[in-house]
Parts: sequence; C-alpha cells; structure tokens
Amino acid sequence: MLRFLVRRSLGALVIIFLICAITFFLFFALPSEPALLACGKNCGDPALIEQINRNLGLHEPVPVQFWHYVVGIFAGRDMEVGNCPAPCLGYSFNDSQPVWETILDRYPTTLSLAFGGAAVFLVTGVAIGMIAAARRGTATDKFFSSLSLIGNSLQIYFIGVIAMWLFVDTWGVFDRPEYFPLTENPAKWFGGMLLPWLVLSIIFIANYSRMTRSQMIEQLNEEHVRTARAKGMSGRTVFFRYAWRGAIAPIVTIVGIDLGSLFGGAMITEFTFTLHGLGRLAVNSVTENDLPMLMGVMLFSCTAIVIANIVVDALYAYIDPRVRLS
Amino acid sequence: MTTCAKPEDNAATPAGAPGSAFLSVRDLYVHFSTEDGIVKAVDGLSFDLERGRTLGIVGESGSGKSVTGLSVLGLHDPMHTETRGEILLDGQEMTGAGEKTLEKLRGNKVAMIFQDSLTALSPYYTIGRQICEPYRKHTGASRRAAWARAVELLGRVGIPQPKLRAHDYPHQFSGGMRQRAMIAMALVCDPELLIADEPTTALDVTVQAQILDLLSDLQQEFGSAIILITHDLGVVANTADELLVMYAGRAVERGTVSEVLRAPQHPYTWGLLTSMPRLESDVSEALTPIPGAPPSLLATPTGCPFHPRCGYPAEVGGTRCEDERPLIGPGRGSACHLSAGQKRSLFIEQIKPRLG
Amino acid sequence: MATPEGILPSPRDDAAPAAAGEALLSAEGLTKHFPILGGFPFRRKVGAVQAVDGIDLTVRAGESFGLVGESGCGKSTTGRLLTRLLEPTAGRITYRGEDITHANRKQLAPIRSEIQMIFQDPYSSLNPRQTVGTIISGPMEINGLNPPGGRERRVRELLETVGLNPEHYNRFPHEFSGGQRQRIGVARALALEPRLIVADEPVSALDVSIQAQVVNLLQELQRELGIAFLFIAHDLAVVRHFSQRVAVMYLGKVVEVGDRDSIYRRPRHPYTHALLSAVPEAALTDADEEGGGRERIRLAGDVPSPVSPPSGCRFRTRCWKARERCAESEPLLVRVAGNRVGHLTACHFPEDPTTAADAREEAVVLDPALRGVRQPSSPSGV
Amino acid sequence: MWRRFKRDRAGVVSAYVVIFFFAAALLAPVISWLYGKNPYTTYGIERPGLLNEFFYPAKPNGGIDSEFWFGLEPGLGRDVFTQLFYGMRTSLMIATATTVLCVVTGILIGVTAGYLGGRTDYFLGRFIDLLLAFPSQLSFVAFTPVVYALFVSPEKETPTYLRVITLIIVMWALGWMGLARILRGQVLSLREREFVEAAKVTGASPWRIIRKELLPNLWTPLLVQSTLMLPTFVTVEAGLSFLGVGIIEPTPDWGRMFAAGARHYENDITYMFFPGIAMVIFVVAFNLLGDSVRDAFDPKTKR
Amino acid sequence: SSGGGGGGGNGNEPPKGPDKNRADNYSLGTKADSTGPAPEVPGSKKGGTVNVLQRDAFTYLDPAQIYYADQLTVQMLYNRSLTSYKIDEKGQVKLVGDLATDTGKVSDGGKTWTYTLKDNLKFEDGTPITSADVRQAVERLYAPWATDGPLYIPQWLSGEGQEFRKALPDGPYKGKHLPASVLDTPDEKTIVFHFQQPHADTPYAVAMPNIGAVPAKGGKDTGKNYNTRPVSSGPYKIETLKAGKQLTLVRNENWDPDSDPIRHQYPDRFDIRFGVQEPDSGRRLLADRGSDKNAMSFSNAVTIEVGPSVKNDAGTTSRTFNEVQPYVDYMAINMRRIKDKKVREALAYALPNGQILGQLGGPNAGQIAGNLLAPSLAGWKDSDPFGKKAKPNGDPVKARALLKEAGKEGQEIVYAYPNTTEYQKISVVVAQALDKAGFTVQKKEIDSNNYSTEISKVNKKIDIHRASWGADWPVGSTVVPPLFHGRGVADGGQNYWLLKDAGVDAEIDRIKGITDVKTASGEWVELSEEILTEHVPGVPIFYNRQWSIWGSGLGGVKYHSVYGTTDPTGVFVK
Ligand SMILES: Nc1ncnc2c1ncn2[C@@H]1O[C@H](COP(=O)(O)OP(=O)(O)OP(=O)(O)O)[C@@H](O)[C@H]1O
Ligand SMILES: Nc1ncnc2c1ncn2[C@@H]1O[C@H](COP(=O)(O)OP(=O)(O)OP(=O)(O)O)[C@@H](O)[C@H]1O
Ligand SMILES: [Mg+2]
Ligand SMILES: [Mg+2]
Repeated sequence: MLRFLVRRSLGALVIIFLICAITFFLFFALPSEPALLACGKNCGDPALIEQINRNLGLHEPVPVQFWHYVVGIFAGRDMEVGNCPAPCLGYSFNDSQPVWETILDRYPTTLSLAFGGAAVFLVTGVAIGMIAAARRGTATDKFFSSLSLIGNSLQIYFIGVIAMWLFVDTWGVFDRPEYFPLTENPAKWFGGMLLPWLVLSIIFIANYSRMTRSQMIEQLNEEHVRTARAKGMSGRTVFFRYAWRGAIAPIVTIVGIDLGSLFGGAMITEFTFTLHGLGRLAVNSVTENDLPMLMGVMLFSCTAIVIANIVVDALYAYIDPRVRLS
Repeated sequence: MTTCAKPEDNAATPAGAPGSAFLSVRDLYVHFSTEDGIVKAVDGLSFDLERGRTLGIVGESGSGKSVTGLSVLGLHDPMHTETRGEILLDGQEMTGAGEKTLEKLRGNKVAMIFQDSLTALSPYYTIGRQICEPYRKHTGASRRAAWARAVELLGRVGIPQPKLRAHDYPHQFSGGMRQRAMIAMALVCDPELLIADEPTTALDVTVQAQILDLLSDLQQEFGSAIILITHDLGVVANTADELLVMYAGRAVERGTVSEVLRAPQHPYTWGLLTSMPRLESDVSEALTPIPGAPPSLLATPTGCPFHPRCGYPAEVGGTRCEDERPLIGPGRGSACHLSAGQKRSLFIEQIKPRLG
Repeated sequence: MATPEGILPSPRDDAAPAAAGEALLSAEGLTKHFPILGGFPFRRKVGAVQAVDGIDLTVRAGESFGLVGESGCGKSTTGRLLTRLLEPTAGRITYRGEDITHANRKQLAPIRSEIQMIFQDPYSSLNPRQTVGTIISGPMEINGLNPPGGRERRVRELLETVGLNPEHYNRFPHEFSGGQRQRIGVARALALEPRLIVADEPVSALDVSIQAQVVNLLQELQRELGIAFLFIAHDLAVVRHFSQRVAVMYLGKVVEVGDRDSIYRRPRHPYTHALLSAVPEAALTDADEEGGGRERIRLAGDVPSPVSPPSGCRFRTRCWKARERCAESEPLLVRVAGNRVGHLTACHFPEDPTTAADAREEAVVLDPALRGVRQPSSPSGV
Repeated sequence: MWRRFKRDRAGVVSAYVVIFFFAAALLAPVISWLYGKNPYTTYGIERPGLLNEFFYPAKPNGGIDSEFWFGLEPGLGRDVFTQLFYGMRTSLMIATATTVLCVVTGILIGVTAGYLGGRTDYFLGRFIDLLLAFPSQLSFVAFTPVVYALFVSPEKETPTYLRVITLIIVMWALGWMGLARILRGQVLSLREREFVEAAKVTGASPWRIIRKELLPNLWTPLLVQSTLMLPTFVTVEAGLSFLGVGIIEPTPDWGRMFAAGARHYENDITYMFFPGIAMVIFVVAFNLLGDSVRDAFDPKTKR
Repeated sequence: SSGGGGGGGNGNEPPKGPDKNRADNYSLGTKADSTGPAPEVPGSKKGGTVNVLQRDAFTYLDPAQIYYADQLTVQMLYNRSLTSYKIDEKGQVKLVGDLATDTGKVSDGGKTWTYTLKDNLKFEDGTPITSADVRQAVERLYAPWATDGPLYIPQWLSGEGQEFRKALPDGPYKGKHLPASVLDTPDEKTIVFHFQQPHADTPYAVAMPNIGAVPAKGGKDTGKNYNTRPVSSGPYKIETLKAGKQLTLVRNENWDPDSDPIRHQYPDRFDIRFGVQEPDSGRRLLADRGSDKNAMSFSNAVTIEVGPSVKNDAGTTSRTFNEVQPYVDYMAINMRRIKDKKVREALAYALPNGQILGQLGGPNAGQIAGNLLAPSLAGWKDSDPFGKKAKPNGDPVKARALLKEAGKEGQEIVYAYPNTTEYQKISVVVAQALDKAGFTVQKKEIDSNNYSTEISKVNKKIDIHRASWGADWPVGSTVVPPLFHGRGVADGGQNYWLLKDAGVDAEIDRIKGITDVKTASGEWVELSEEILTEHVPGVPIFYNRQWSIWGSGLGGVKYHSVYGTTDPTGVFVK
C-alpha cells in the first residue's frame, strides 16, 4: 500500500508536470496575443504591445518563461508587480491579482459545489438505482429509471434557469444561490448552495442510478448474497451491506472521475447560478487569454483529478480484497 | 422418531397431528421456469423430522436435495420459482411466511450450510465478520462478544490459529477451510434445525469426523434437528438416524438408516450401494454405476421416473412402471411397484452378495 | 526441506505394475508461500502462509497419483503450482524432462493442452456468463481441435459421458446442482484429451452412482489413452480405487508416499494411520456392524497453522508418539526399514504396520472439544 | 438471450423507438422531399410577416401551422420540422461513431490494463490520468482552428466533413477514459476469479481470455455506460459547437437546436419543445433499451 | 428625429420615445454649469443600498487604466476628473468642470490649457486635493504598466505612440516630474498643460477618468497595485473588493456636494455583484422581487431572452430605457484584397443590415446605420449612401449589376466572423445575401477569443468581417483618425479596412490642427462621409442600442449617452 502510494504519487507528479509543461507550451505558443487584451484602444501601437509583453514577462522565450514559472511555484519569484512568495503562480494578466490567492478564494465555492453536488447525486442516484434494482422489471423500475434519464437528457443551463425562475423568482422557496463561507454561517452556506447542488446533480443522477441498478441486480443474484439471507440478515442488511458492497467498485470509479472534474470547476452551473468557482475562472481566463490564471486553474484541477483517481484506485483494494495492489 | 410421511396423492389423511413433528414437509413442489421449459426440481416431496434427530438425504446429484433445503428457508426467488406445498417448522408455516418472519428464523432457528463454499461466502468481508453478523443480529451480542464467539467457533471447526485467520478473506482459505467457516457460520446461533448440504465433502476424513462430532454435539446440547444432505453413505451411516433417498425430485425410499442401508427396498438404493467403492474392495474391479443417464427434470419419465434405468420392470410386469407412478407410504417404505417380497428376495439374492 | 534422499523413487525402483511409464511431471523442492498482508491503512507483509513447503513428487505417464491429506495442507496449491497457475516461491517443475518452472505463456503453449485441471470449487471455476456448451467447447477452440462431427457433437458426447443431459448444452452454470457443476468441470478437462489431469476433488460432490460412473470413466481414459492423473481427494476409498500411487500430505509437506497397497495396508506414518482410521464406512451388513467398526483415531491438540508450522516434524504437535527428537530435527522422506521399495515415510518413529494399532490405543488422546460427546463404541479394536 | 429480450415489453418498445429515431435520421432527405421544405431556407426572413420585431415567430405556438408543422426557428426563420430530422441525422451519426470509438478504445485499454496488470496497468493508468486531467477541452478549442488551418486553405470554407471528423476525434479523445477506468476496475477483480484460471489452464491467450471470459462479464458496465454515452455525446457536441469545435450553422444539428431552444424557452417554448421532447424520448428509450439488453445478457435474470 | 428610421428587416416598429442621443444634445457647459450642487432629483431620498448586477468583473478600478464603458460608469461614483458630462433629465449633455472650475482656458493657439481646481475638494481621508495630485494622476500614466487607459494627454504632452514614456520612464515614482514647460502646477489650485500641438478636444480629453486626482503624498499611490484600492474623490469610496466577485461602495463623508455639479449621494451603498449573465439580470430585474427591487445594472442589457416579456409588460415602461449608444457596427472590407471599388460597392448594397440586426434582437438591439459615425457625434449628419434604410435587407439587384459592371461575377469573398451562436446565424444571412448578389462566399469562423487579434492583422486572408467602434468623446476626432489614418495600418490597429490613402491622411492631419471644436466636428463628419462614398472601406450596419431595466425600488436612473450605459450618479432608493 505504501509502495502503491509512493509509486502513484510519483506518477502523479510526473503527470502534473507533463500537463503543466504541455499546456504552458501550447497556450503560450498559441497565435493568440494576450497583450492585445491589455491595450485598451491603443493596440495599433507596436511599441505599446512590446511594452505590455515586457510587463507580462512574455518577451522571453517560452522555455525560459516556463522555467521561471516552475521555479516560482517552489521558490517564489520577483515579478514586475512585486515579490510573489512561493507557491507563486504569477499574477493575472487581466486584473493583476495574484493567481494563487484568487484560486484559493474561489476554491471553497468549487469544493462546496463539488462535494455537496456529489453528495446529492450519489445519494439520489444510488437510491433510485437501488429502488429500481429491488423492483426490477416492474413499472416502478421503469418509472424511476426514466425519471433519472429525463433529468439527464435536459441540461443544467436549462433546468437551472427554470429552477431559478420557479423556485427563486416565482415561489421563493429557495434562497437565491450564493456562496457563503461554510465556516462563517453553515445555515446560509447550505441555503445558498442547495439549489445548485440539486440542479447539478440532476444530470449526474442517471449515470449513478443505472450503474447502481445493474450492478445491484448482478450482485443480488450472487450466491453469497443468498447466504447472507440464509443467515437471517434482514432484507435491508442484505441489500445495503452485502449486495451493495459488491456493486460499489464501478460506482466509485465514476465518482472519482466526476468529482475530479467537478474539483476543476462546474462551469455551466457556476454561470447559471452566478457562483464564483474555478469553472468560471477557467472560462474567463480562456476568453481573456489570461495565461497565468489559466495555468493556475489547470494546475489545481489536474491535481484534483489525479488525486481523485489515486484515491479511487486505493479504494479498490479495500472494496474488493481480492484485488491486489501493486 | 418415526419418519412418517403420507402418500403424495393422499393429502386427506394426516399422518399425525400437524405440528407434532418439528419439521414437516408436505407435498413440496419446486419448479423453475427456464429457457427450455419448466424444471421440476422437487416434485412432490414429503417428510418429517423430530427434534434431536438427524435426517440423512442421499440421492442422485441433481435430484433436488439442495433445492429442498433452500425451500425450507424460503430462499428461492419467488419471481422465478414456483414453490407449492407445505413446510411446517415447529408449527409455523414457512412457504407463505413473510420475509420478516423468515428473517427472524433464518440463521437462528434454522441454519443452512451451503454446498459451494467459495461462492457462498462474501468475498468482501472477513470470515470472522461473516460469522459474527448473524450472532449479533439474533442474540444482540456486542461486537466484541460476537467476535469472540466467531473465533471460538472457527477453533471448534478446526481452523488453526482462529484468532488470526478470522481476519482473512474467503479467497485466502483453502476449500476445506472455507467449508468449515461456512459450518461455523451456520452453527453460531445454535440452530434448532440445521440443514447441512454436503458439509464435509471438501474435508479430509479426520476433520470430517471432527465436524460430524461437532454436529452431534450440537444435537445433544440443544436437541437440534439436522438434515444432512450428503453423498457419503459412510457419513450417513455413522451420523443419521433416518434416511431419505431421493431421485428426480421425489423421495424413493425412506426409513431408519440401518433399515435403508441394510435392507434397502428400492432398486435405486441398491444401485447406490453397489456402486460405492470401499476400502476393502478389490481395486482391480471396476465400480458398478447404475446404468443409463440421470433423468431430465424437464421431461421426467412417466410413471416411475427410475424405470428407464431399472433392471426390474419385467419383474413388476406389464408397463406398470412406465405408466403408473409408484407411491411411497408413510414410515418405512419405498416408491416401487415391486412387491415387498420381491424386494426382499431380490436384495438378498442379487444385491447383498455384491456388497460383500 | 527436501534432501537428496527425499527425492521420490525413480521409475527404476518402482515396482508398481500399473504405472510403468516414465516421469511425466515432477516437482523438486516445490514451495509456495503466500504473503499475509495486514495493518491499516498501509498493508504490509506481516507473515507468510507456507502453503506448500518443499515437496518432491513425480507423476509418471499413464499413472494415477493420489494426493490426500488434511484439508488446508496445500493440495490445491500444489495442483495449481504444477499447472503453473501459481508462480512457485522456490523449487523446480519439469514436464517430460523440460524445466517449466518459469516458462512463460508462449513456452507453455504447446503443453497447455496436455495438462488439464479440474477445479475443486466447481461453480467459481465456471464462467457465469457462458453456457455449458461454450465452457466445454472453449478448450477445443483454443487448441484448434476439430473433432469429427463438429465440436458441438463432441460436447454433447462429453456431457453424456459425465452423466449430464446433452440438452443442458445451452444452460448456464447457475442452473445446475453442485454435482452437475462438478461434472461440467470434468467434461471441460476431458475435452482436450490431455496427458495429465490435475483433478482437485473431481468427484467429491457426486453421488456414489455418478461418482462410480465418473471414476470408471477416468479409469478407462487412463487405461486406454494413457492419461495420467494427479488425483486430489478426501475420499480414501475412491483414491484407493483409482490411484496406483498415493502421497499423503500434512501441512505443506509430503509425509508418506508409496504405492496403493503399501500405503493402505502397511501405513507407516502416524498421520496416515489416523486418516485411514477415520474413514466412515456404511455398515451395510451385519458383519460390518459387529466387527467392522474400526477404531477411529482422534487427533488431539490444536491444528497447527501453516503460518508458523511447528519445528521439526510438523505432525508432532498432534502425534501420540512425539518425542524430543521430533521437535528438533525434521524427519526426511525416506524408505524406512520394513517398507517396500518406493514407499517413503517422513517419520522418526514410524509405526510398525502390525503392532501400531495396539501402541496407538493408549496414546489416543481425545480432543477436549469432543470429549464426552460420542465415545468410541468399544475399544475392542482390531 | 434474444428470447429473454423479447419478453421484456419495455425493452421491445424502446427498441422500436430507437429504431424509429435512427430510421428517421437516415431518411431525413426523403422526409424533407415528401414534406416539401428544406432545413436551409430562411423562410422567416424571406417572407415578411412570419417573424416579429424580435425575430420570433409571429404566429402563436412558435409559428406552427399547416405549412410549418413544427413551427419556425426564431431568428433565421427556418423550418423546424426538417431541421429536426436533418439535425438528428448529423447528431446521431457523430454520436454513434464517437460512441463506437470510445467503447472500443475503452475496452481495449481498460481491459488490457486491468488484465495484464503490473507495469502495463501502471502506464496505461497514468496515460488515462493524463488525459483525464489534461485540459483537453480548452486545448481543442484552441487548436482546432490551427488544425483546420493546416488542412484548409485560409481562403476556403472548412468543409463539413472535416468538422465532423474533427468533432468525432475530439469527443473520442475526451470520452473514453471513464469507461476504460471502470472496466479496468472490474477486470482487476474478475481476473482473480477461478474461471480465468480455468481458461488459462486450457492455454487460452490473454486476448481470448479478455474476449471470451472477461467481456461477457463486463456487459453490465459496458452497456450502461455506452448507452448513456451516446445521448451525452449529442449534447456534448452541442456544447462544443458553442466553443467553436463543433458543427456550425447552417448544418442542422440536433444538440445545437436543443441548446438554442433552451435559450429561447421563455418566448418560444415550441422551438424547444420538439427537439427537447425528441431528445428526452430518445435518451429514455435508448437507455431503457440498454438496461433491457443488459438484463437479457444476464443469464440470471429471468422473466 | 434625425437618427430615427432604421427598423428591422420586416418593417417592425422601432422603439418609441425621444431619441436622446443626438448631436445637438451636446454642448460645453459654462462655469455656472460647473458649480455644484447638482440639481435635486425629484422624489429622491437618502439611504438604502443599491444592488448592481454586472456581467463582467471590473478589471480595473484604477482610473489610469479604465477605458471600457462599465468601468467608466462605476468610476463616476468614486473618481472625479477635471471635467465631466452633466446630463439632465431631458438627456441634454453638457461637458462641465468637475474637479476644475470650468472646461478649461485655452491659450497659445490651442496648445496651452489651464485648469483651476475648485475649493473644498478632498480625498476620502480628508486630505485636500491639490494640483500636485492631478499632476500625480497624469504622470503615473508614464509608468510602464499604464497601458490600458486612454493616453491622449500624455501623448499630447510628450509625444506620439510610446515615445512619451521616455519623458518620464518610471512615472512619478522615483521623485522625478515632468518639467514645468510640459506640465505646470504653478500653485495648489492650478494645473497647466503645454501640448506640443494644439488640441481643441482637450476639455473632452480631460474628462477621461485618468485625468483626475491621485494622492501624491502619503504613499497611497502604489503604482500598479493602486488598482485594488484607489482613493476616492467622489461621493462614494470603496469598502471592499473581492476581485472578480463583488465590489461595495459606501458613502465618502469627505465629499462635498457643493463642489460637484453632477453627482448625488443618495444611497448609503452600492453593492455590485459580478458574473450575472445578461439573461439572468434581465430576468431578475423583470421579476422585481426581494433585493432585486433595488437592483440595477450599469451595462447589462435586456437581451432577447427577456426582451419580449419586458416589452409586453406595461409595468416596466417606467423602469426601462432603450437608447442609441455611441457604438457603430460595420462590416469592414479588406481594401488590399478587394481592390475594385465597384465590388466593394456591390458588397455594400448586398449586405442585409436588417437581417443581421435581427439575429441580435432586432430593432430593440440596434438601429440600421447609414454611415460610419454614430449619431451622437457632434455635427453628425444623417446620410445613407447605400440606401440601407430603404432596403434594410440589401439590394441584390443593384449589387449584382455593379458586380457585373466590374466583371467580377462570382467573385469569391472570404467572410470572417467570430464563432458565437449569434454570429453563426448572422453568417447565414450574410452568405445568403451575398450569394443572391452573385458573390461566392467562403465563410471562415474565427475563435471568438482571438477574433479581434485576427481581424487586426495586416496580412489577414479575409475580405470582409464585422467590427465596431465607439467614440471616446462625442467628437469625430476619436473616430476618424484611428479608423482611417494610414498609420493605423498595423497589426493590432483599428484601420481594419487597411485604407492607406495619402489624401485621407493629409485631410485628417489638417482637421486635427483646427482649434475650434465645433468646426472640427463638422469637418470630421464630412471627411467620414467622403471616405465612405469615395473609398467604400466598409459598410455601416447598425448603431447599437442600450436597453436597460432596473428594479421598481430605484429612482433617478437615467441614460448616460456618452458612455452608453446607465448613469448611477443620481440613483436613489425609493
Ligand atoms: N435456478 C435454477 N434454474 C433452473 N434449474 C435449476 C436451478 N437450480 C437448480 N436447478 C435444477 O434443479 C435440479 C435440482 O437441483 P439441486 O441443486 O437441488 O440438486 P442436488 O440434489 O442438490 O444435487 P447435488 O447433489 O449435485 O448438489 C437440478 O437438476 C438443477 O439443474
Ligand atoms: N491466495 C491465498 N492467499 C493466502 N493464503 C492462501 C491462498 N490460497 C491458499 N492459501 C492458504 O494455503 C493453505 C493451503 O491451501 P490449499 O488450498 O492448497 O489447501 P488444500 O490442501 O487444497 O485444502 P482443501 O482440501 O481444504 O481444499 C491454506 O492454509 C490456505 O489458507
Ligand atoms: Mg446440491
Ligand atoms: Mg483444495
């Protein structure tokens, strides 16, 4: 296990470095010109563009810039705007804010959204899947399966808007979505995130409910589940402990992937509900050619994804003792 | 005491007041619907069992022994299985009972040892935990007490270093150890009825002996009734009180162990006995299995299901064996059209010598 | 550990008439230790199950070699090692003179069809998503066998041979009873007409009639096709009936090996004695009832664990003859005085085949767990 | 299996619905010819009076009438009916191709990694991680124009087939990793099962074990994932077309239609209704079909 | 009205109401106009919080860097420049002195401009605002980081392009200052600009937010980092800024209403939230519930998602406006590739303005343009050389004829557009119309992030593309030179048509030299008309409109016709 973690962490570092390098070279070598977005209406002036490029540190060759970037992460660096302590991800091209702090400022929102949403779609999806599995082949099964699928076939930007219109603007049953720090006011935090969670989960639920349903059906037919029944375990225990345990592995896999990607920001949800998380930051940094911010967001999200996957793989061995970790 | 049963077609005559026997199975039919048609796994089976007694069930492989066991616990999936008939456990009807009632009985009053121990154990939980669970549920014991009980039982079924091995997962156990774990799991609540489906097939004889002793220990202590499903006639001979011989989903012979083994009445039983290898027998001689192939449960032969493989339809005469289904009476008896005299003389003349 | 003397009898010494073939598959010092992982959250190796610990054995062409022993003593592991499903921790496996200990899949390919295995747990060795037909015809397909009349016909034949209905062709494993599943496994192993079958309890779940049928079938195969068997079983009567030579294992070691008669009639190792004495027999005749009740030796003491086997002789903790020496030095598997050629025993104080029973009687200690449960009917004895 | 499937009524109905969708997509030109309109003509802005000042259909219900059965598209005023069928044609073709590619890749990589284990697993696993974590969507958005520039003269329109191929490749590169990881996880525990050993003993090659022994046991995640994948690709494709990597106007596209409809729902619910309902029906039917096929493949579920 | 007409392609009604954005609405205010306090807004009350919903976060709060409408709007609340625009309820716009007592005194043939600061001007911390602070504000524009804001004043003072920075390479931060011959502060209240050339536009140029006051002393000016916390000279000061998320402004107690002719200080605070998409803000303001009752937006417009509902809801008429903005959308023609004027004319006739506008929301979103200058420019004259108002959907017949004349039938046109939903649709109508006129269209979509970069490349392989421009102040001098002067032919320049004509250049230089704004204005308009008809460098498509809505709880919301946004200076909570 320790060996596994060490090996995987090393792999993760390599991956993160690779992604970092590739993205850096791709985006910094792209024919887009960030300077043009920081020149207001003065862009016709090549001298100004050069000036801006110097200000942004873009005048150096890309490998040198990359070197500075990497060094900055570990040792901090002196920048035109001032000293940037480690871990230094630079300053936004756009509003000159330190990238690291901006991301740290947005991350709680993203984490809240990801974890809360995941909790909702996991619980709901798995519950629906279990109901469907327990009553497989019946109308209940088809009804719940269809229900979750209808959710899936609609899109966040649509359901989100409708939900806001109905639940916030028309009936006022929910608070207007907004992020409040959990540490300051848990109740407000919950109230502010509830609607985004619900809407975010709608498109995920189908995947979980269907995966759960089919895995559960498979597991319920296993002989060892029959043994559990023969032991007098209650229907619930059999269902939730024995069958569920065997059904869990692929579900954990998708949770890992989904959570990983949510950690990188739920773009559409954030836009729909006017939340300020990494997703919005990512989109804005792309549209504004804000390369340091883009790199920063990317670094965060790819780290999250890689970690999520390591956790999933480590979990496999606990979920199924037959799996050997190496 | 008495292994009494009534003829299948004679439901009107109760053989003793209901509930007099601890377990009484009446006219049990278990049918599976499959791609190819209806599999009549159990086709009209009746038997009774008293407390403190052991009923051995032997018979053709695939003759419905395990299915019968499962029916007693109500473990068939009702969606795919048609179960008819009456199973009374201590006066309680099991076939129609609700899941809740059954849950309380299973693992507690009735326990079952499954045949296929690797697949019957959950691969996800440690052996210890799997044994603990029914104990905690049925006795309300604490986690620690239950664990201690599990370790104790593992020790009793002969698992070395039970404390350590209780933490193992089934795939880390050898076949025999799994089976013993399975047995420990069934015994953990000192059940009043134990259905042991080939409990010792994967065990070496010394351990087997130990297990069988353990079972009788249980019986002595708690007056439990045991249904011992096995192929090993030796085990039956040493352990069971009564014996039921099954063929194609039906009982073909029943009686006390010594009655059936020493004076068997049914040609199938004769076949079984003669095909058994013995430690003293001559190895150069091939074993003598019953000729022919086991019947298809999809289309069981008409009349006596054994008639295509039986050597004696001629003795019965006519086509009676093909047409008429022989009945088995209550108590000692066999489902065969041969007359009692014929049975006796045929056994003594033709079969007994071969048993040597 | 195996010593030079411990190596099994070479074919030259062998006097058994039935197995006149040369060594087909042999193992030297074969060892398998499973690591035990423990601890949370970081599982580390905390010990090893010494499932098989340096055994030597040879299966000769065309013979049936029986392997009996305590459950958990490493029989299945041995079978798996010999079929190269497990990577041995140490030791050497040779097949027809060729070292296959570490052969890879490509190198093994030509002999894969020659060594087959029947698995102990029939159900888990059957793919739940394949029909019986697919399961049995699979090996033929893999090895490009095209029996006359097509594979399906062959499968149906095989099904019939093992006493299954050919109409079961399209059924799935879970629809079968335990015994039927086991027969599917047998049919699968037979499909390739191999030279050697490692049969791990192939008949244990069968009723005696089918068992007889299968044993007869195997015997026929052995006789007519010269198929050799490594026959792992608990039913000593069946082993005796089917195997020309028998090895007795205890806790990862072979404790006694020899030809059938000599093992069953003149066992020298106390454990073999105990085994033979414990065979339950149906009292079919009055004679059985009266005189046939052989005395059952009950082994006392805790079953030692393969994780930390006892020093010296592994059986000593339960042996009625154990003395200091047993704890100090490990007995070698040798031909002890009084044994026939080829009968090897690993015991410092082997039983005298004739007087052993008497000596045994006093030494029998009842397992405390079983005390008072069911006394042996009468110690009158043999 | 077939018989088991036929007994599942919901499954059969779903199958018909799905077949209907694919047939309608294939026959779009025929439908359009019979109906006498095409999806490209901007009826609304060519004929005054069909659209109002906001360029929404002037008639109620999104301009449904005997001429335009499903009404008109806001803005350009094209015929929704033919657009929908042509759109389904584009979307289903792309989504199906992508799904097939993803499933095949997912199986190949996932099962290989899981089955071979060891170093292969490690590196394939890291490769998957890399792709999962890589900001591929952004990169594609950034680089598709560069790629187009490589293949297409800067003065010529990018041909639609190139867009289709690019889109398929992009979605393929984005989409197979999840399935691969799930399969890998499943195989990790399957390969320890005894029947795999049994196959090994008979000399089965890893390839055969994967195909014959493991795959049948992977039907469940495979079907569940792939049936969900196909409709998802329809919407992903719409999303990508907003980001500039997709099928663009005037090629009709179902996913894009739905997204556009969702935008205009307040003022022209009809425009969202038909593509939306079609989408819901398709997604539900396709997935129920997937479930039914799964059930049919499972020998233990009987009806 | 002069700017009226227009209308969509289908003869639909244009938005009603008087058109405030007309050239004759603009004038220079007198000294009297420049004295405070600002006239009371009828019904106004003090107190309350105004919630502001904005789509994009403000990139800059530092007045030195502000150039875009939304930031121009918000800075009015905390920043004062030398002059500012005073807009009355009728929409009359007067340029008046803000920090300065009037719009400036000119001397030296238009080269020297003198401004006197009003009394009682204070920063938020109570320190008085002196001419040194104004000098600070100007001199910091010389620092290398000050690249985003308008650079008219430093360039006029010290040289064109980036040349000027050499005069003070580090800005005022290393203790150096511009010599008095360039920028003079003879006393605490006077500031004198000595330009290299005469600049009649100076009163407008000093209305840009970066010609205001930045504390020279006390280390408050932290250079580039001043951006996060600029010191207020206006009625509100920054309370908190959560970058990218939220900005709150609270009363500045040190602001003296009597010194300010423009601004009020009614609400207690402004709570500005960023990231609210336009359809969202539209829906919320339309729904008018809870805290949204007191909400408005500076620059978010009513989009077509909610447009019809807003229009159909009679209750909203009192809380909306729909006005023409000083921005023109046009289709630029690459004159280096389409050299034949006839072909360009054919293009001009062929383009379907009405249909294009239709995809963006129709007449509510804009007004069909006849020429390249917005109606709000001083001296603007209505003209329609290509008959766009009569035939908003183009004149394919005439276009075809012209093309035939030129012998270029089937002429291939590479049409580039940003790859967004709307412009994809627009590409359909454009291609269709050009097709009808006998062109062969090659549509090239360009990633919208890179669109502006791509179209401003000199060697672009594009024949026509959409672009737009807005005046910095309502005089043609901020439109014609950057768009048409040959100097603008550079990568990144706004001379998208790549027009390089000696005659035009000379004419531009000539008009620049005119010292009277009024004359110059007229000349700019004439020049632009001439360029359009003589050179046909592009095709005017439409003038943008701003359609705003605010919550029913607010009063005093009006249109800021120079910035094209909602003016918050007189807003109060009812
Ligand atoms: N789920 C099922 N579907 C269809 N047929 C079944 C099913 N389960 C069991 N059967 C059939 O029912 C018959 C009885 O099975 P059962 O398991 O009771 O046999 P058994 O007597 O226990 O045999 P064995 O000694 O071999 O275990 C067999 O022929 C078997 O094929
Ligand atoms: N994968 C494994 N991991 C750890 N221990 C194992 C594993 N497989 C087997 N063992 C251990 O190895 C020992 C020998 O097992 P094996 O299966 O060979 O016994 P066996 O002789 O076949 O017994 P039985 O007759 O009961 O089947 C047992 O103690 C078992 O627990
Ligand atoms: Mg059975
Ligand atoms: Mg074994």
